[in-house]
Amino acid sequence: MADPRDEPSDGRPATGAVATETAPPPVVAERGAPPPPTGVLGLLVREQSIIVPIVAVIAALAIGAVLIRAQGVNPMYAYQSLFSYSFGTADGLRGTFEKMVPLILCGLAVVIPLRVGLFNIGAQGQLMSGAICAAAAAHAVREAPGFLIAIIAMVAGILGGAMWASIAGALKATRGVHEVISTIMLNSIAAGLIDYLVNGPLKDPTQSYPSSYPAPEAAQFQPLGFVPIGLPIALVLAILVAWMLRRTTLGFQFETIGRNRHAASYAGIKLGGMIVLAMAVAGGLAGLSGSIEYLEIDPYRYQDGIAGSLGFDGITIALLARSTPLGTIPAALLVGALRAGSSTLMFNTGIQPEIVDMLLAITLLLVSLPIIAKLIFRRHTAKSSALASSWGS
Amino acid sequence: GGTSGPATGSGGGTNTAASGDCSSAEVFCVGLVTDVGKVDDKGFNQAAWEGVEQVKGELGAQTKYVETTDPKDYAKNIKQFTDAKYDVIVTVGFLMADATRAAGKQYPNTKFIGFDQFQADPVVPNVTGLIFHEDQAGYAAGFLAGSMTKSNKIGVVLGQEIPPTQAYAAGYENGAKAANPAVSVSKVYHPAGNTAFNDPVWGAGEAKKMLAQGADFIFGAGGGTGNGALQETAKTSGAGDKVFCIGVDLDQWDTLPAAHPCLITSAEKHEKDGIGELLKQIKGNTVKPGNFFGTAGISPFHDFDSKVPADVKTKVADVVKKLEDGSLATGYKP
Amino acid sequence: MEWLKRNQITVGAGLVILVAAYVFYAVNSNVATSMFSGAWFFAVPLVLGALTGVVGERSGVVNIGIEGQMLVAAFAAFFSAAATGSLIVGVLVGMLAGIAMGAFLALTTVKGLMDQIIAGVVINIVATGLTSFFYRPGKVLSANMPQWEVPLLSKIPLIGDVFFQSGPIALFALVSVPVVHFALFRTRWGLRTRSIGEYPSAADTAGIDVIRMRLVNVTIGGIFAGAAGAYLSMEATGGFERGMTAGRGFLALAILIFGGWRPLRVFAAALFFGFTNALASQLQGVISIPQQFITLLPYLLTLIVLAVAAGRVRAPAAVGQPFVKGEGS
Amino acid sequence: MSQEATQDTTRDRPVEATDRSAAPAERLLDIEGLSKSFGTVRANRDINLHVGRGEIVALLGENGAGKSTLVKQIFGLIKPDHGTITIKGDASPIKDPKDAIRRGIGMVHQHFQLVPVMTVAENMILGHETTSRGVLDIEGARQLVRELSDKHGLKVDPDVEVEDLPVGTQQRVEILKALSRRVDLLILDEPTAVLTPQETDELLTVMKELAAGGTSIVFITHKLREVLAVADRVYVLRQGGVVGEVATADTDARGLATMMVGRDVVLRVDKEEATPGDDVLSIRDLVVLDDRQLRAVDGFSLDVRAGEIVGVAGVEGNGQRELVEAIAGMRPPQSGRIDLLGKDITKANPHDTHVAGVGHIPEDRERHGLVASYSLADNLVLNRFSEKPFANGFVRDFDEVRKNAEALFTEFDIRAAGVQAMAGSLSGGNKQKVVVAREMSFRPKLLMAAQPTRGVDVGSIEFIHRRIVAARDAGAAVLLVSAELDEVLSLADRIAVIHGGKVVAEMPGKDADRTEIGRLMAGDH
Ligand SMILES: Nc1ncnc2c1ncn2[C@@H]1O[C@H](COP(=O)(O)OP(=O)(O)OP(=O)(O)O)[C@@H](O)[C@H]1O
Ligand SMILES: Nc1ncnc2c1ncn2[C@@H]1O[C@H](COP(=O)(O)OP(=O)(O)OP(=O)(O)O)[C@@H](O)[C@H]1O
Ligand SMILES: [Mg+2]
Ligand SMILES: [Mg+2]
Repeated sequence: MADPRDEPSDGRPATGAVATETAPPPVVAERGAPPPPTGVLGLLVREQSIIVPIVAVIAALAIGAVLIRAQGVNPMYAYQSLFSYSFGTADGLRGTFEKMVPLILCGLAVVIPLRVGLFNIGAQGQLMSGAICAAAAAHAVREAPGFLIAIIAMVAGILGGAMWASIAGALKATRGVHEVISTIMLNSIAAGLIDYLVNGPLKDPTQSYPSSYPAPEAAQFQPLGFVPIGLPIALVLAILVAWMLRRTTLGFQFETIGRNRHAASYAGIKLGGMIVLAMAVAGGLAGLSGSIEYLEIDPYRYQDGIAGSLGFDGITIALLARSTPLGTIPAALLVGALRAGSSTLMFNTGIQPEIVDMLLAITLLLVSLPIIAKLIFRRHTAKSSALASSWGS
Repeated sequence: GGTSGPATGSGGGTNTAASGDCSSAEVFCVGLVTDVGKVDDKGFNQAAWEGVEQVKGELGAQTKYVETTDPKDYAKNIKQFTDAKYDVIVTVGFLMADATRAAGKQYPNTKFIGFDQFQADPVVPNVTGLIFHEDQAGYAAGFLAGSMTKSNKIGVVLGQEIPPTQAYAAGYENGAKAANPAVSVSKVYHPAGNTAFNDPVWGAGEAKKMLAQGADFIFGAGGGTGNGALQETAKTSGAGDKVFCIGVDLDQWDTLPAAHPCLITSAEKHEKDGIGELLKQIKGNTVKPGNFFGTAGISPFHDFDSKVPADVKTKVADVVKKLEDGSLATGYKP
Repeated sequence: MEWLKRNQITVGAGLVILVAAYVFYAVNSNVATSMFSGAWFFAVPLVLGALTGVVGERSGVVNIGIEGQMLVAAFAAFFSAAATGSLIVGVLVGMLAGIAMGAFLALTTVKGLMDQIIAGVVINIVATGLTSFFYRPGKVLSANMPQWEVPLLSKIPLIGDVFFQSGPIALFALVSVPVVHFALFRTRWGLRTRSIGEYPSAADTAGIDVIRMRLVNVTIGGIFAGAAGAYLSMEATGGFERGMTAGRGFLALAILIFGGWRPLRVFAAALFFGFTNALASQLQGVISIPQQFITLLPYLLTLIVLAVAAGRVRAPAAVGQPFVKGEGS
Repeated sequence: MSQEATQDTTRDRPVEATDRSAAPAERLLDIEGLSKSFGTVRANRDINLHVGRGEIVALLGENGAGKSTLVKQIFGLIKPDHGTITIKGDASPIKDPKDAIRRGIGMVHQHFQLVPVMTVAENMILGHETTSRGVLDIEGARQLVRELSDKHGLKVDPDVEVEDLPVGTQQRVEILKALSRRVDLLILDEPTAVLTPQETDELLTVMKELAAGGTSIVFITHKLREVLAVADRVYVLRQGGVVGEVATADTDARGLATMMVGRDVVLRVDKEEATPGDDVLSIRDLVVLDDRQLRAVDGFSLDVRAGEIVGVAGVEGNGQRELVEAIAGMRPPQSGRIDLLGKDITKANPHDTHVAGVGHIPEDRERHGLVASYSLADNLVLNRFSEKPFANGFVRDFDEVRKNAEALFTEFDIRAAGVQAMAGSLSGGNKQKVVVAREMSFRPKLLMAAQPTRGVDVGSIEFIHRRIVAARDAGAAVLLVSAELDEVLSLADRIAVIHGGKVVAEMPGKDADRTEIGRLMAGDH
């Protein structure tokens, strides 16, 4: 079947850059882009993928200030109480970090499939599967040494999430079922199955409210000061994923499929297998974040609300990070800090916590609309690649 | 609108003009942490906050609330108030039980009211659980429905299947059967998920279906989801004449005006009164640790007073009384 | 005739289902009617939401902001109706809100060249924030939405009860499906719309203003999501609740894909989903498996149907890709 | 069915050069001082050009010389930076394609501008639809297609979806579409790149008829034979500027090629007699289904020996694409057998065939051959990224990748900013060189080249041809699949004519008869 999403398949050549036999080869690096400036400006232009988000955040805070002022609150005071809590107190810092962990991991769970051209709306269900598998495994081996239980729970979480995501991957690869539908459906199915489990086989009878058995005390993660153990794990994984995508043959295969799947299959890359694998890796990360929530966060049980809206937050994070693995770290830091500080904000000023959503939305808007980059860098604006173009495949 | 009404939106947490220093002995400060949700949720968060506001004047209290957006923040949100040296902290919802007990142990000089939190032994001396028997409220409502149904079919639309909804449902069913053994009760739970208690459209759809299949009493017990069922019932033809609905948790006559056409009563836990009573006890230093059992029953009939036959009224009142004194069991086993 | 031949499977399956529905109706008319009504009641916002998707994505713009579009519309519809005391104003404002959100999507992506998925996510977040932030409790509608009976048609057994005795927005949805289908496949607008969603540079060279057409379509397409929102807060219930869309926008998205970007199939897919949903709640407490399993039914069946039968659907080829004049060819 | 349509119209219509060189009076198109830059690339610089009524003017130039850019401005697709375009005396700027169409300009674009999932009739009326009471008049559109088909002798079925048509027929649809409105000036941007010799002749005849009827034509092509056959005058572009203008009567192929490239080009391939060795590829009774599950390859058998070039000649759509994909492992055959050096590779996947020693220059380099957003370096190891030395196990070795690229860069004379330049930024010819370099660099046992010089300018064609011969001389078996009869004739040691998915004739390449092969390709055997 012709696939006009790629270049027209009529086999005609596309326009290329000038390259004549006589003239010296002209510069064709960026088709038609002006020569990159040098010096400080050059540095700024080259680093615009960092500068633009920073400016966007500042601009978003400024717009948010108007909203806050409209509530009759001094915006400076509001921001000060928010951030001085999130960053300036041990409690707040720990809260920020704790929130970062699942955000990074779920962000990665969206980033990786995006590279392959898949849109994973299912991090939510994958996280839940991971968490419940961790809970089940931890309970099964509850007599083991704490350290071992924690490892087993994490592995179980990874497997649980990976398995859940691979269902969507396999349906895509073998039956062509659009991953957006399958992951939405799988989210609901996970919710139902887990609801059964925590009301039935995995229910802790000492609890009136349906919840799993708690993680054995020895296996619970105790923070190192204000740094939760999940944080280094998440950071390391973000770096690993970045390394994997950039430097390994696996990453190359993912990337190739995402950019031109016809060329990928021509080059001998097995599309189906890679699609399942990418989803599995993504699901594994989401699942791991589920098991970390289980091991690290009070009440150390699987209970409703353990997943919150983390799976969907993962999408926000991935987009804020412009679908780069390392970008999820600052994105998660921002979101984590805003979320952690929102109750202090409410306590001190009465501003509703929804303000955080508004700030995020504005930030995302400003990061993604090429406006800021255009304003600052004019014609040196770097092109960002479209995520949405994978939709139709 | 209801009584004092929750903070009208933006103003948010603070509801006192003068904010004195809570650490001083003269200033009596009451803080409230909601379960995930807001103080205008027409449900238990709202009931709890209204309970606080109701006695605020009487006790000369300074009050404030923080709304929880993520269950993982319970402890953190409680800490906002302990850090500010509040005298009493009300935490809403069974999910906060663990966090409340932990905070209680950590801050022995602060009093805690754990709304809907059963305190198992060993009790924490400064934590009092405010407990209601949903099954009793459900039983009374079911008894009323069972006594009045003409079609012998009644229905209940619930949120997610968790102990309180189970208790309501079981009480409702048993109460109805006790009044009228021929009655058949259809009940439906919302599928699990984030929206189980906040899906009015689903609730409305289920109510519509039950009504079409002949039910003439719809009990909506599941937050926003249940409210949808009530609203749908209020819209059907014959609402208030042949078809009735029953609210839940608090007197929904006050919180859900849209249901007035059919809202004959609500299966009410007297939450506001319970909170008020406990706050007064704390102020008067008569509070006891452990569990404080609030009363549950049904709300006034309001406009429907004339539509409820006198004999039914007496029977229902009798049932409520017997439930209260323990001489009548609802048959619900948690 | 030609058409019948091409669609024999669809038509055949449709007939089988219709016959089965009437057999069910003959066995227990009460339950059958209520279940099918319940299915349609549930399907209305899905159909409308998906129609917004159809119009937008057929024009080449991905819309994952349907959820937010619906939520804002539900909010705007209810509160304007409550404030003015006029239902008509409410419905119109709801539709306008849908259109406004559509315009946002159109401007940011078509004009601003923002990534379409991101724009959709922004809409969803903004919608949650705005509607929650500005929510005020205690408002009521002055009256209920009317129930309309379509003359003659409403007298048909089963079908009449299910489809032709309902509120105005449900009827609007019912009418919109064939209208949009017809417009898409039989009119000039439809031909052009499909061309800009499939291969915009071809449309461009044929003298069609791709940018303008995308702007207009995506904007106007918001009317359906707007209607869906008004349906939720005014017709299906009588009030607005925070987050009351409860994921229906995402379901609409799934239905859109399930229905292969074709209005009639979208309608069928939504009804299928609505029916499995009605079936699931009808079975609760009747058969002796935990209700948690029964409530999974709609999701599971959808997955199975997709896997077995209709997995491969073809998206409009240019969906998701911004069009920049002069770069296309 | 479309198959028949092709056959039906591939009658051999000789193209005779008519003498219409007497300069026509009216200037239909007059371009003065036209310049256009994309960033730093000056695609057009100060171009002056005119076309008279009923005149056929050819534009020649290497890939990227600025031909398409020039005509896009005439059609209003892009706006000039400087200069004026005057059409029939009207010098007002051309706002957009709509405006151009209104002013009597029709264009067949270098890339198809047809909506693949719509029918021919729908495509034909897109943009100027007629409706009756709001409903599209599809019957009228069908009628229009039939009338136009008859009038110009280009047969197409109005109700087939465009994506189901062979490319040649799609091109016909494009031409008819351009002619479906009143056209005074017809622009044809490389319309013959995908046509068979017969189809090309057919088109050239239509062009001449149109010109005789007073339509002016701007014609872009890389094939000098065509220019000489129909054009009255030729403009040669290099690096965006006009470097020469000449009447066809005053020049020949060699002269034109020299003007284009700026040096002498060898148009004939010099090669030694082949010294074939053992069988490398052996295909028996192969059956392969196409995307519509029809038997595109239907009982195909062929052997290719080491050190020889076997050319598969045939009209496009006779199973060549499926044949090549089957050998490459991209499309599982239905039945039959493929052996490579005695090893069964019938069921192999692309990775296996690559490992077995098949180098494959795919027909569609944009789609299969390259990842446009990857660097040259990455593209040059696209199917070897996991092999040593480009990866150590799991981890890629960028140094080796770069070294490999740098070596091939010089060896294959790839013109680009450097090995880190994005493949998408290269000209067509250089893109093809990248693919050729990659597929030859691992010394394949079998080199399979599908349409290796399609849309590539003469300079690059010369280079690629030389490399293919060099690979043969180094002992590779070469399977050349080309719709370009000239290419097959000049390269192949042995020619197999494919029709209907099977070999209908085999002959030595040396004294093969062009007309005879053309006849066989058209199904006359
Ligand atoms: N939209 C564009 N943006 C940037 N550069 C462009 C664009 N279109 C064309 N170019 C550049 O302008 C130059 C002229 O391109 P053009 O397509 O006119 O060449 P051409 O002569 O038609 O080549 P070919 O024979 O390969 O079709 C090339 O260097 C090309 O890369
Ligand atoms: N990068 C990708 N993004 C999204 N989906 C993909 C991607 N690559 C492959 N797929 C999907 O995975 C499935 C298997 O791919 P594969 O290409 O083998 O199938 P196919 O039927 O041969 O597809 P086609 O004929 O369109 O090339 C298909 O449903 C395809 O749409
Ligand atoms: Mg394929
Ligand atoms: Mg060109």
